[in-house]
Amino acid sequence: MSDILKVENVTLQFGGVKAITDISFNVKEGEICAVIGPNGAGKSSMLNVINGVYLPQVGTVTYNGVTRRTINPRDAAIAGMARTFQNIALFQGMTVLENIMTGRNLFMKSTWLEQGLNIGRAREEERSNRLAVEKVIKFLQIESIRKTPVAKLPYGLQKRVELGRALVAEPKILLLDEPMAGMNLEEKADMSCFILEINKEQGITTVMIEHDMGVVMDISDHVVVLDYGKKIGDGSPTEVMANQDVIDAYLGVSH
Amino acid sequence: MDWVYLIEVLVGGLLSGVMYSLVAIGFVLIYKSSGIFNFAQGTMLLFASLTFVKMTENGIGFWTALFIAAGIMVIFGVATERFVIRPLANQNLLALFMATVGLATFQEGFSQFIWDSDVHGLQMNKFLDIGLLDPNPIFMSDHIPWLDILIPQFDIFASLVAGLMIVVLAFFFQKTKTGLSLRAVSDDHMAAMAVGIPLQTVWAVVWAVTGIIALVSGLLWAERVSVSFTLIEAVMKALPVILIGGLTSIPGAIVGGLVIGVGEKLGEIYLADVFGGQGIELWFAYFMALMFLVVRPQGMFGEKLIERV
Amino acid sequence: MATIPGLVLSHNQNHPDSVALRYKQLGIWNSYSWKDYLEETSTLANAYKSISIGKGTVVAIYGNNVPKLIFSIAAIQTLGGIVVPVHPECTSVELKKILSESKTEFLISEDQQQVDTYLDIESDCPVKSVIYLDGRGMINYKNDKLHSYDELTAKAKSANFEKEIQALNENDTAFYLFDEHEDSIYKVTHKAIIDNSEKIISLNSLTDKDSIVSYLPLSIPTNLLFTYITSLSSGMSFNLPESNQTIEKDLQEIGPTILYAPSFVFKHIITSISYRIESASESNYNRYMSHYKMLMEIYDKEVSGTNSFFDKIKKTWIMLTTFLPAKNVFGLTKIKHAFVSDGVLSKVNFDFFHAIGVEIQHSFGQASSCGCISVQPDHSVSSENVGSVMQGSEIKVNEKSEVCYKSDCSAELLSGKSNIEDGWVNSGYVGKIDDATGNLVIRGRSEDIITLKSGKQFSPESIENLISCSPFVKSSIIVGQGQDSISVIVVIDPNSVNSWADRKNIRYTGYTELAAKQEVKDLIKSHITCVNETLESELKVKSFVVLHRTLVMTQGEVSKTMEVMRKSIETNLKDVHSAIKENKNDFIVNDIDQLSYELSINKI
Amino acid sequence: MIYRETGHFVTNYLKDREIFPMTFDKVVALIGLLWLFLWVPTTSEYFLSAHVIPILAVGLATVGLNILTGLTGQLSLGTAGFMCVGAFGTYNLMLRVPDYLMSLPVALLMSGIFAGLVGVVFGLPAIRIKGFYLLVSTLAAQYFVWWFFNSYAWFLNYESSGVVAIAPKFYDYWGLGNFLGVDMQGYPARYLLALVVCIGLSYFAKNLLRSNTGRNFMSVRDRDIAASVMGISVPRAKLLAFFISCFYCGVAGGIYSFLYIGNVDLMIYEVDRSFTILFMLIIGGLGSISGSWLGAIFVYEFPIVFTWVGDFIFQGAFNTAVVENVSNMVYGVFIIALLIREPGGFAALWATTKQKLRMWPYPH
Amino acid sequence: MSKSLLKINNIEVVYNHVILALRGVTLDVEEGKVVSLLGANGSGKTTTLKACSNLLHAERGAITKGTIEYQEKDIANHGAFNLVKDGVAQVLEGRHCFSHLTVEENIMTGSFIRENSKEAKQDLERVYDHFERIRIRRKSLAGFTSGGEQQMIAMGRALMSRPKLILLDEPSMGLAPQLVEEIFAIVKALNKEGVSFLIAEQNAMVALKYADDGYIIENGRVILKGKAQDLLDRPDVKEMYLGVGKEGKTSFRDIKYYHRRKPSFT
Repeated sequence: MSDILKVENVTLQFGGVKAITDISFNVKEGEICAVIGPNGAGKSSMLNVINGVYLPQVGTVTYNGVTRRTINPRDAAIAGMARTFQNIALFQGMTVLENIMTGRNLFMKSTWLEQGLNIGRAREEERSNRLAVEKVIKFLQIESIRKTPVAKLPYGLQKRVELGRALVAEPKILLLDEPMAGMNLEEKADMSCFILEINKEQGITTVMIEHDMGVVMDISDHVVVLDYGKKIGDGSPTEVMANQDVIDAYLGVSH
Repeated sequence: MDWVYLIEVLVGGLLSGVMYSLVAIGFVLIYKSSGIFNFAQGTMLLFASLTFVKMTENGIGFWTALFIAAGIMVIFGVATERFVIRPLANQNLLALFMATVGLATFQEGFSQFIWDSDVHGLQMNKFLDIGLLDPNPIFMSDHIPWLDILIPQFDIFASLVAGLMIVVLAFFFQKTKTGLSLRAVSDDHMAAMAVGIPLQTVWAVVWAVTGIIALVSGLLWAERVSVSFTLIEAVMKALPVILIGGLTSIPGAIVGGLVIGVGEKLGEIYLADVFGGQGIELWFAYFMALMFLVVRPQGMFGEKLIERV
Repeated sequence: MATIPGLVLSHNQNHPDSVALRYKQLGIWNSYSWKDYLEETSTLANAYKSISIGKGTVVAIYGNNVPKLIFSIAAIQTLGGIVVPVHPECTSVELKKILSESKTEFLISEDQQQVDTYLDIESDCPVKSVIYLDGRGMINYKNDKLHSYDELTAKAKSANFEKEIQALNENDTAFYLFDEHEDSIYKVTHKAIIDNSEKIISLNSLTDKDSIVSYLPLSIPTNLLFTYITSLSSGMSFNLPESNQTIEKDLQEIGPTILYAPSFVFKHIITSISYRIESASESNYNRYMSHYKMLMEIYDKEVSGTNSFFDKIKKTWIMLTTFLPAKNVFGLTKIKHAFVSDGVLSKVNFDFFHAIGVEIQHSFGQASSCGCISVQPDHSVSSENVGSVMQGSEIKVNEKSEVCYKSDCSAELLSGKSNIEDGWVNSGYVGKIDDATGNLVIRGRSEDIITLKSGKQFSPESIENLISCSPFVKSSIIVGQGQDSISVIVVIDPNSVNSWADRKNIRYTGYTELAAKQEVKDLIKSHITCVNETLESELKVKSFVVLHRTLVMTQGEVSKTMEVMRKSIETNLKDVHSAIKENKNDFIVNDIDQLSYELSINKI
Repeated sequence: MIYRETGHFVTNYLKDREIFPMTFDKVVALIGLLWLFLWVPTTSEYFLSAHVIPILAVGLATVGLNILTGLTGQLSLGTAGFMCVGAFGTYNLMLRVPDYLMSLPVALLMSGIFAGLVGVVFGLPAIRIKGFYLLVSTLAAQYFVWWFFNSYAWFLNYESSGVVAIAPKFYDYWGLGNFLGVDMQGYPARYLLALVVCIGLSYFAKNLLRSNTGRNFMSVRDRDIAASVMGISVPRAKLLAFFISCFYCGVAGGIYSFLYIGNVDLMIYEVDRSFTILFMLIIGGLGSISGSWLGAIFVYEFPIVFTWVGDFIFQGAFNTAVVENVSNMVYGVFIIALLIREPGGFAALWATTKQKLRMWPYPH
Repeated sequence: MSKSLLKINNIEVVYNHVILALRGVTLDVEEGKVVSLLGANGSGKTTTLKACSNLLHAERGAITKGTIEYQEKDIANHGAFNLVKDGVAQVLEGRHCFSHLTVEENIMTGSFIRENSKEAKQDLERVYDHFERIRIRRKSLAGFTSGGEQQMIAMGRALMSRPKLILLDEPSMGLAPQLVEEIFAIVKALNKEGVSFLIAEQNAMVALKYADDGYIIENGRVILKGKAQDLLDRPDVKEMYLGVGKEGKTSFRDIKYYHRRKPSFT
């Protein structure tokens, strides 16, 4: 399979502090790629570089055959990247339904005038996009909370809603930032199921940052290990687990 | 262009900028410690100076009046913390802002209710026999022959008072335990509470200090414009200053004040004609701040926000 | 022609455009008219025909109530096939029993869960083909027998099956119904079950304007009769909720006029009311409680006909301010008839529902009687009986006081020992016929009858019903076979007892500790003491155990309708039973989760 | 408890997003709406002119501010400035465009567009500046606009007093008044025009709020980075919010000057008014259209009612200054108390009450 | 049975008057013990700790029912300041270091409530002895230190008030596995010196390994408690919190999406 995403020699600094140093890795189309590493290793920054939230000083990201150094997050979204965030970035003032509806905004072509007058195309779009949203709601089994304000939901469900919001945009590649952080086993199991299904049945390439080694080993096809902004391991889960650098820097002896 | 004239303008601007800085410091203290954009700063100025003036008009001596007014401002600050800020702690910023606007409305009514709504003149040289309070300006050429400019003596006095106050504040916040706790509080409320720093006490101290600053700056402003309703507008003058300076920075408030002061003077002289109208000082400070912020959205000394996502 | 496809056909002729089936999907209610219904079943029948489902083919419908499965029933029967409804949560043991005994050839299952259960037992009872509706999670399944429903129906064209339908014989078998308690399967003909539903319809004058929500699987025989068949016979709309998590909301949205439920659902409502109001503010709680008391007083007067005009005004006021909104919250506002199928509600709960205008009607029936043999008429006021026998049936109590009946709507056993003695079908329940009214009173299952040491025989269910009527008790199991006195194992309801404990400010962590709290024991004790007052002296409960956990359906401890299953409980909790027998005070239970718990027996 | 939700179910997605989904609500809303029109003959000109029309004007401005601040999270203190643009725009359109081309309703909408464009200009910095820092831009707008109209007398048609009265011919509406035989300059006619505009624009705002545009605005408010990652163009959303919001303010300014006061006066568009409208918004509740109207009614009527009650009780024992000061004090305390009790304003209070009634008699 | 230090009685906590975060948490910390509170994010661990340390109101939360006793005194409205004085120190989730203060200034803020500055100097040394890693970084700004160092700063800061009880919230969060072990080893060492701990953790394995007692909290309710070792041995805990099934660990790949779907009305 071809590489859908190529990160080449990316370096990112914040006011002199290097968050990422010269990192390169490839993600194949259709795989689940896990990025692991301790906090502050630059994992989230890496995702932020990929979809344009941060602008790297050096290096390029090749996505879908197009190579650029920087991309605007909106253009990244248009090109089919969707993502979730480490500290849930849902729109707290809206309901579950509205949140997921925002994920469809790129499919809404009607103008604000039409929407304000509630005529024609605007109405039809509300209907058709709601249908797409409802399918995701069904997929994630959150029918019973669709009208609940997200602020009132427990953490695990918020994570699920956020996944839904990313998924409803019909992305080619899904960037998940710690989708299972802070979940109990049941919730992790649910989330793993969803991620696997999204990947295997809908064929969406997934790049995922995750701490739980159990999950990473089980569901990912490819693991990239970062430490202090540098890449120290890259390969299949078993290869990475056997890598001495990774054991020293991250896993420790007890695991 | 006459460079001496330019210097005169610059010095004048700097000195009037000090006045803005004074008001701005109070703002910054409160914003820094509690994230509140205190719109009541203007009415605090009014209340403080009105209290002082009414007392002196009723024959109380300068120092006594100053002391009592300061006491009242401290009580007022503590009460504000107790009845407004504390119940609203951790509310969204807009609600807190509106609460201070509510506080301003209350204070406006309150100060004019217990005192009156008349315009009072304040002439400090009646009480204090300091040469600098002489209404006549200094001719700098008397001292430095080649520098042929006029400097209002009062502005020098105001600058000295402001400088003194800044030194006192700097000492208070850098060297004392309360200062350390204030810095801790402004860094992280939750952590400060967790290590046993009494947040409310710190806030109360800040509001009390702000009250005193309001008294001092109120008197200085009043000396220039009179004690009246218009003092409230000082807050609108201070706004661009703190925004340029960057909300959380006291040095920012000072430098911002000077920049605005100078800029306004320059604008008045060189741009008023271009716009063919009078009174561009009404908006010129805001435009300066705007231009500045577009380049540097976090203000001069404000911290650059790297949004963690 | 009284066949199920025939009913669809006739509705299509009489009122093709009225709503036949309404289901919530993707957040909105979609509906099928009778015309669509016929269209769908015909198309499906054509598809099923292509995989050679035909006359006499046994097809299992395995899943929750979703339109595709509902249409499948009529479609299969159009082809002359026999439908076996299977509970979506059934265990592999049950599934094996059902499939092998009924010789099922096709399995139409809802999704991966059902397919997985089947795959567990595939080697024991292979079917020809498994058709699944939702392929989710099964992308890697490699099994030639698995076919997707969409794949099957994609090519199917609509066809006219009118002739075939008219040619169907109403005396052919329509369903094989599995009776969970008896562990046996019954053959049910079109005529029998449809006639039975006609009786219910005429007795309660149900019309096609009514609506009913079906939220339990159709594998429950009474549910099949009261919801699916009744709606088909009368032409009323048949509503399906979105998912099991949204039932309460969906029930409220539809606002059905007919409610069918096993008693546990009504119990659930009572418990739900209880824990909600327990967590209300003090003033609301007190007001609610005083209104409740007033309501019940007025209801008692109403029953005895002594309510004054003032009472009527008072009731109107109470209803307006408290109980009409309460009914609205639970979606009961429009209920005209509420049928309860298994067991009876306790007097308190029965009266409460009647007082707020939800007309509870007890009924009695199992798979052998096609779901119903007797039902209470409208406006019945006695909570004890299950009504009088339906028209065309006869009922008697034999010497062992077992209820036997003859009915033109009964079902035959598919295999195994016949339960027919001299033309009378033995229901397996004991009971009596009230001489004065002719109403049937059911005591309990005959195999459950407990004989005390003194020789006194009684049915535990009647006492269990009394004890379980408290919102704090989820279920209870009477123990006493061969003993001096009666003991009871009480399972407390986590929700309502939690709320209650929070209100009383009782310290606890988790269910196990809560159940072990003295305060909870006292609560249960006072409740049992109250119950004892209504019991004859020999049947008074002398001791009780508060169980450390709830009963688990997957362990077979409760049935699909939440009735206690004594046999499994006896094996799973044998330590409790032996401790009761040995009359210990404190004892240790080694539970199925391989942990041990300390419990105590409390004397009353 | 008046909510009878049992039996209410939706059969398509459009029904699910109706403004009044319940039949009961629909009927009440319809009756209310009709009453707003039919009620005119029963009321006095004074009541219309002193209470109702000004509330309609400031309420509309509040709705406008709501779109910017409540929905999009861009704090603005330039409302009065944008109203001012609307008022002057309307005046100059009426004055300078030939009568046969221009009529008041058209002028109102066109000046709304002017105000919107001015708003966009001052909204440009919002692309870079966030939070309180944005005050600088909106206040700059406020002061600049005010100064601008003050300095260039052309806009006031060289009226030296700074106030121009509005000529009766401006209320001509292409002769509609003569045609219908109604005094179009009279307050009932003015009221009806204002009412139609307000209802129409409120409906428009409500539609926006529940559409993609509204969701985009809210996502920018709640989490702008997440919004941009979803593909929402944050700058476009902000500028659009500025345009729409200022359009509303502009129309409101036109209504205020033309239908309420009857002259164009710069003095009523000072920064104080911006604050008042912000108050209306906060008290009404951010993000709620009906809340904005409630807030407008409350804030406008509070001092009037307070003074009236004060006069009634003390029979003029205190002079007006004292009453005004006390009114200010009470008002300030009330606002603080309300913010402490319910920072979400009237709209939040109403929402909780409604939720409680819905679940009545149970707490949840 | 040793003396009870902290006793939480059935507390209910509501945020913003609406959101019910805890619905009945009961918990005991005995003197000299390490108690772990386990649960997923949002289950109420942090809320429980904040309720103990009187930090709830700062997030618009309030205890609506139940009581909290520390040394047999009701402390529900004691004020965070007084609590620290009485010996309860909290280390917040996500460390919360003062990023603009130096490491040493950070630690010194912990001695705010203390009058004697000489003692404070000694304590500072003690803190450095425990956390050797941060001694060398004492002059750098806390904002520039790593996650593990920040955790140590936060713990050191808490130690400065000479607490009897430390409420430790998510010490392992975001740390590499080996650093987690290091932190917990320090906890154990401090415990030997007589400091009791109440630790909120997601990492059940580590938390139970180092604790005496354990509580498991779900949806704002304590659902299980016991000796840490007993909990580790329980099959249900193993399966749910440690990810070890009856037949060894179950792979996430084999989990079915319907496994948690509930049948109606149960």
